Amino acid sequence: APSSAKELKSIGISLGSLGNPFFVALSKGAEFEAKKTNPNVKITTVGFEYDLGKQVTQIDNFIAAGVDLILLNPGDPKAIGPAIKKAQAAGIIVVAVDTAAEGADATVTTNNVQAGEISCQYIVDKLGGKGDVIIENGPQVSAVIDRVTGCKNVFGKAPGIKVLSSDQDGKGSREGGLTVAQGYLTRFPKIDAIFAINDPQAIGTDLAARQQQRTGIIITAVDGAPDIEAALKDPASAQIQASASQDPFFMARRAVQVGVGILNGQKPASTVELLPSKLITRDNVAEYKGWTSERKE
Amino acid sequence: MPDNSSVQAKASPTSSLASAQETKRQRVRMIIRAAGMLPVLLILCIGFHFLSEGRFFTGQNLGIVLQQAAVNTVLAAGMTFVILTGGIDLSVGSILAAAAMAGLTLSKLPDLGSLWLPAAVLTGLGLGIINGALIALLRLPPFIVTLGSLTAVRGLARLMGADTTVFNPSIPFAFIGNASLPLIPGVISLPWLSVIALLVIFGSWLILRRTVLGVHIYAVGGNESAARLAGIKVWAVLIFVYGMSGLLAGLGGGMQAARLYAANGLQLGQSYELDAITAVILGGTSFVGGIGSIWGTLVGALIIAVLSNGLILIGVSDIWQYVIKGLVIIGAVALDRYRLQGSART
Amino acid sequence: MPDNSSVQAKASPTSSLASAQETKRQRVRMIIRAAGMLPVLLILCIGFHFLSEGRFFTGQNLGIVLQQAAVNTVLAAGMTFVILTGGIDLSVGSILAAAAMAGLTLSKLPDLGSLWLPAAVLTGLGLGIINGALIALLRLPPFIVTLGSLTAVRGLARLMGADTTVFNPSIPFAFIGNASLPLIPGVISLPWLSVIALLVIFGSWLILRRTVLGVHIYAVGGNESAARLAGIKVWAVLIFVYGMSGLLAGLGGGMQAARLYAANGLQLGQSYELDAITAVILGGTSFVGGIGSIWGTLVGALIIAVLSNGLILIGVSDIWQYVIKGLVIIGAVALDRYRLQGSART
Amino acid sequence: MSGPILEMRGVSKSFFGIKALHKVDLTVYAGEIHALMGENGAGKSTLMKILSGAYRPDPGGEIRIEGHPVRIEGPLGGRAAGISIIYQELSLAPNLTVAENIYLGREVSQSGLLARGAMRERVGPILERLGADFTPQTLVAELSMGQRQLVEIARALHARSKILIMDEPTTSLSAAESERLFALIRQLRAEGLAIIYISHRMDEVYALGDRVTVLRDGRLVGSLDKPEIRADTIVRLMVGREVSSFYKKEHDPNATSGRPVLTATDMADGQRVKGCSLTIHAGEVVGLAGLIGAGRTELAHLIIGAAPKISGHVELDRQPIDIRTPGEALDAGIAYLTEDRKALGLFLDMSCLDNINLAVIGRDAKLGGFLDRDKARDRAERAFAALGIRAPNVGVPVGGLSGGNQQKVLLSRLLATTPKVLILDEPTRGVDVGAKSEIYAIIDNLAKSGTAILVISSDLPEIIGICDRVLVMRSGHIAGEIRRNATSHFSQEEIMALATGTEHVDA
Ligand SMILES: Nc1ncnc2c1ncn2[C@@H]1O[C@H](COP(=O)(O)OP(=O)(O)OP(=O)(O)O)[C@@H](O)[C@H]1O
Ligand SMILES: Nc1ncnc2c1ncn2[C@@H]1O[C@H](COP(=O)(O)OP(=O)(O)OP(=O)(O)O)[C@@H](O)[C@H]1O
Ligand SMILES: [Mg+2]
Ligand SMILES: [Mg+2]
Repeated sequence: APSSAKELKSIGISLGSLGNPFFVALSKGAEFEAKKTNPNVKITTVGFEYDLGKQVTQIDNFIAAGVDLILLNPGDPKAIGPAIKKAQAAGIIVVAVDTAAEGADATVTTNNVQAGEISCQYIVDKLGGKGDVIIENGPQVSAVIDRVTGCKNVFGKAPGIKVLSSDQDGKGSREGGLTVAQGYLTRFPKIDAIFAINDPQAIGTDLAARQQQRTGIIITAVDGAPDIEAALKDPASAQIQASASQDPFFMARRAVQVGVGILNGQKPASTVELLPSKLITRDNVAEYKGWTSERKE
Repeated sequence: MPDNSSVQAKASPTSSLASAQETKRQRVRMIIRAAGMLPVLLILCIGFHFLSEGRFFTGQNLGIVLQQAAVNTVLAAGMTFVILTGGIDLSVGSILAAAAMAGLTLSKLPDLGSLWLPAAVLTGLGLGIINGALIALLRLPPFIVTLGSLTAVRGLARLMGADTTVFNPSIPFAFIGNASLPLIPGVISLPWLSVIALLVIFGSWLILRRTVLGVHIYAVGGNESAARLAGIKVWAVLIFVYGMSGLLAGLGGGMQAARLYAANGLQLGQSYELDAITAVILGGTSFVGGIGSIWGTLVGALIIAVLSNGLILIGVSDIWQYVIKGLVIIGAVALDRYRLQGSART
Repeated sequence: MPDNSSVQAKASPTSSLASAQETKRQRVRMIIRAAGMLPVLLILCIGFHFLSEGRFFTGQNLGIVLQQAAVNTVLAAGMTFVILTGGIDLSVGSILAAAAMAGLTLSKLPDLGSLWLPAAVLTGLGLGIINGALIALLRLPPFIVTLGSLTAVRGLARLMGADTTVFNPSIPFAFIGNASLPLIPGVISLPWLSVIALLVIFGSWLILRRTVLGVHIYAVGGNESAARLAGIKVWAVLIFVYGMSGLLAGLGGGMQAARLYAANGLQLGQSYELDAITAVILGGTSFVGGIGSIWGTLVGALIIAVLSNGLILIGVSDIWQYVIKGLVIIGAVALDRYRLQGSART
Repeated sequence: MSGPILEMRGVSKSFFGIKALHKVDLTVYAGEIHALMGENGAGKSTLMKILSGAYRPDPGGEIRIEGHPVRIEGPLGGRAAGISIIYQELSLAPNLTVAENIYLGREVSQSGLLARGAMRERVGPILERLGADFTPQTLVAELSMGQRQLVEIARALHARSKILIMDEPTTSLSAAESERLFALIRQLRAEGLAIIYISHRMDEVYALGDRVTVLRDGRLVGSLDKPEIRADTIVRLMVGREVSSFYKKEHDPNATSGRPVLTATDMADGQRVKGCSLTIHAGEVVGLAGLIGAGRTELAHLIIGAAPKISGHVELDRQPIDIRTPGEALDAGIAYLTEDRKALGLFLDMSCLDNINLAVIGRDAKLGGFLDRDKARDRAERAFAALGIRAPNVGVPVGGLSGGNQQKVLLSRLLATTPKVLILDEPTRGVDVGAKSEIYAIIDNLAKSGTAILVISSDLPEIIGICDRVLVMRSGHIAGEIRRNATSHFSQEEIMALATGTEHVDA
């Protein structure tokens, strides 16, 4: 065990896509916490654009740059294992965020299965257990897969619920959601609810419904991003009704805290820390503290 | 095809009758070439109509297709100018994103908000002109210049929003993104996005076919050194086409922003350049430059939109959509080649 | 021939001295052209070394750079063949993904597992030959064919793993992905990935410069119709180059799979084609075909790898990395153009 | 005589430090046809491009038009100074119509829109005057080379210039078309235009030239007035030595009745070639004459398998042979020299060495595919010596060589395959007199060694000078054959009559 407290000098962060506000909030949170530990810390944040090879390359570069801690949103929970081992062999602590990673020193993640469950449970409850629903899928990364799994769990338990389709990719973006939803709305004359795997897709879906003047569709999502916050407050987008929130800012802060702890020899109680998701609805959105608000607890 | 005509012409010299016939024959040939992919488009539409149990040819769905085709049509129109000169513009997707970011950022300012659309268009124009200047004045290869700006402008777009999604639910002129222009009130209406796209196509046609500049664009693509020797300012033509492509990408950014009420520097416009190029090439414009028409581009853009819409309509899964789209693109060009076999160089 | 004596006498400038001088001058010019971007590479390396406080030129980091350059080098070598004939291959990224999926899937079978690498390479070869056949036999434009297969093969890759990550921690020959070949044991070692890449470059050089086929490839790129009249089987050359590009993409897939112990149809090889093309063009190969060298491609691939590695080493943010990369690519080509100004057409 | 319309004094031009023109003077008067001559690479085109504004001269020289010094800035400047030029390399955009090409760079527009109708109407009469058989709205891509040449001329006429420059305008015209062009040129002279005429064909210069100026290695070497225009004086000025026996013919004149090597019967492609038969014997030189568009090139393409045939069969050494590609033709021993060496023959960026060896590297290869580089170098150097190719060394790109030397490189490639049959399509197009006589000597030597040779040419003096027998082709058919007997030469009239289909009218 190290005798004196080790300082966090530099940290490398590899995240899915920095175009996604979620990851931006994550990086902000990490930065906030890291700076609190050491104001002169050097932070390098990169996006791997959902390319496994690129992420491994980035980890290699972090090793070469001699960082103390790598914060990682793994492209694949298992496949990234060997790269993590390599980093650990170079004496670097690896903490996974948002998605679990095999072999990481610790993982801090939202419970995505649970997030999918509560978001879809809302639909089941609202529909009284009976109706035609759509799962609007997204890029096949583990967080998305987990959410869909959670959602399917819930729908599977409600015999009155019929899932019309779950195999279209809304690309995780407003545009993709809009395009896919336009197709769905034309294809299915009766849709009672749509679960979108993230907020941008939900907003795109709502835009499509408004364009086609379709009403009475319950749209829910996962994330609790600033734009869904606005949408949940906006009477014009009344069909968007709920989103299972994540707290990326807090998640990243926890991850850095855990990482610094390990750096100083404090093993966490459990390697996986699951942060529960909370459902935001039109009723409770006023109290919701969004991603951008900083909390110091 | 060409042989007949020249033989024919030879038989009876410049008589007015022969001339009129020649004109007519040439026009027919032009139409066939431009119409090019029209049969493919029709086959796709009809096929999807049956496979989707009659959902394709409904007023509403056609509106959706037109709307989905709109942004790509606008980009592809700009790309047509560029490819006609024998160049290429890979940066349109990034320029679209940068323009949308600039527009949306401006739209949130209380006083200047209503100027957001011109701002987006001008952003695109400016970036396009930079491309054009590098290509025309420094004589750098278009592929590498626009590949460089594909990357650099993407960075710029992300910088503008500090990597977040900028959104503005009350953006001025939002109607162009989601509302429709009623043609026969209550019966048929045309999405504003499509109206813009059609106006762009019409304007492009006007420039390409009815102005001196248009002839110069074709001349530069057909034989650059001949154009230079004829006193055409080749550099000015090149700056114009890349500027035009940038401008239309900027307009596309504005359209996309109005449609989504939001813009994101990283996610918007990713690999739009490929769709735009595909539309142009499907439309029969030659990569070598100098040959092609803007109507073909319109048909090409519609094919792409119909394909995306139709495959979702009939419930093909995302994975198979990839496979089918790729094969249809190759198949369409092969069909076209087969149809035109031996008749002309491409 | 008897009466050529007078002619000979007149042709005296071919004196051995002048000839030797000219040969030398030409060799120097050749080297400058091939070396092309070498100064840029050196400047980048030295710059990064200072800015990163001496972290760049360390054995470990150089090994990482070489390793990171390896897959792109292999793809770019294949791309060099294609671009030398005046074509383009946009499908290499997708083929890489499909080949990696095929290889990994096979590697999990108990008996055939050790054949996974040949399987990946052959998958690539097969897909490349399909590209080549469409281009050579149906005379379809390379851009559109490989754009189509970019999409279709991506779908195929996803289908193979049913959209999941295939993982095999005990994949045979994993050493090629992560181990190094000790040159001076304990002091200097070369990653196996780089060894493969260098072998590919050397093999490509051998084919291009020392075989009949190589001359034919340059000839087809230089003047396709003349090549046809000179008795070259242009179709065979085209099928070869696209097959080669596919094969090397397949090898790249194998290398990537060995490095990751995993493959994913969607998350592997996205937009690798752009990096490969950039490497080739940075290396001085002309888009028109017929002009270029494989050594230039190696330098081009190294520049890209150094840029990615160096920018992370000195802690430049992701956004600025985009901007800087784009500008460096344009700047490098502009520098090259300026340096070669007037010396040759491109 | 009034003062000169054009005076160039001390004009120099260098390309990247290499002097292409060295203080050249040129004086041209209105109403004269001024022939400009010189070997390939002498600088003729460069001098003219300075006049047209395509190149900017080095500082120091002076250009006066009608006595006034002018600075010609860019192509528009040349036009403004009253100078029109028909470039050696045709400068048309193939994807545009005839009218668009003629108006390129000075289009007529009305309120911003292109006035296509007006342009078409104004082009019509000019085409008619030239006797063109195409319309203003025909695409240039559909025109033959000769027709394209007419478009260039129409463009020059349309500009109503005072000085008209023609840089080798007849290289792709047939005799009849050339005659029509000459008549036109004379008419323009009568109208008071000054015409600068560049050509490598001596007979044209005798027929047209009022004065001749000769360039050599970028320097002016002299001017000749009409009475001095004779072959020996011009050639001595151009080459700097005597060229004896221009057309060399030492091979056996009786080969005509020798062993047949190539027999092609009933060749047709369904378009241009309509059932042609011909036989070539070992050691003879057969000419194939005809108008442009008669289908000679296409016939040659059919024989070597470069184009698909719908009927016909070929026998080589009395054995039937099925040739489907040019490669098979080469393997069988039939070599074809294309008429368009830049577009269809040479690889301009590749070295002379590679260009010469291209057709045989496959045969030479070691270990199934590796180049035999020593053999290749050796062969290239021998070809350089044998054909007198002038270039710094065998490694330079062939694009940098003069036209005549390029032609010899291409010829060397064919000779390297040691063909039994050699088909030469316009073998001396754009080649200067010195190189021409060398190429004729090569043809003669090959015939002596027993090669069967078919020469397609639009240059009638050439056909008459080197052939033992002439076939004449007219609109896809072999219209007739003319044999040389012991005493008489072929007559140009006889060939023309067959070619144009007026054989009944006495020539
Ligand atoms: N653009 C250029 N760049 C470099 N060198 C050139 C260029 N144009 C001409 N030259 C060189 O200048 C010299 C004169 O060329 P020019 O074309 O004027 O010859 P020419 O007398 O017209 O020959 P030909 O009879 O073959 O047409 C040649 O050595 C040629 O290689
Ligand atoms: N439509 C066309 N497009 C391009 N080139 C053409 C076209 N038609 C003819 N040519 C070219 O014009 C030249 C004249 O060929 P053509 O077949 O008309 O007659 P020819 O008897 O072969 O004439 P010659 O051998 O005297 O050139 C050839 O180089 C031919 O390839
Ligand atoms: Mg010349
Ligand atoms: Mg011919």
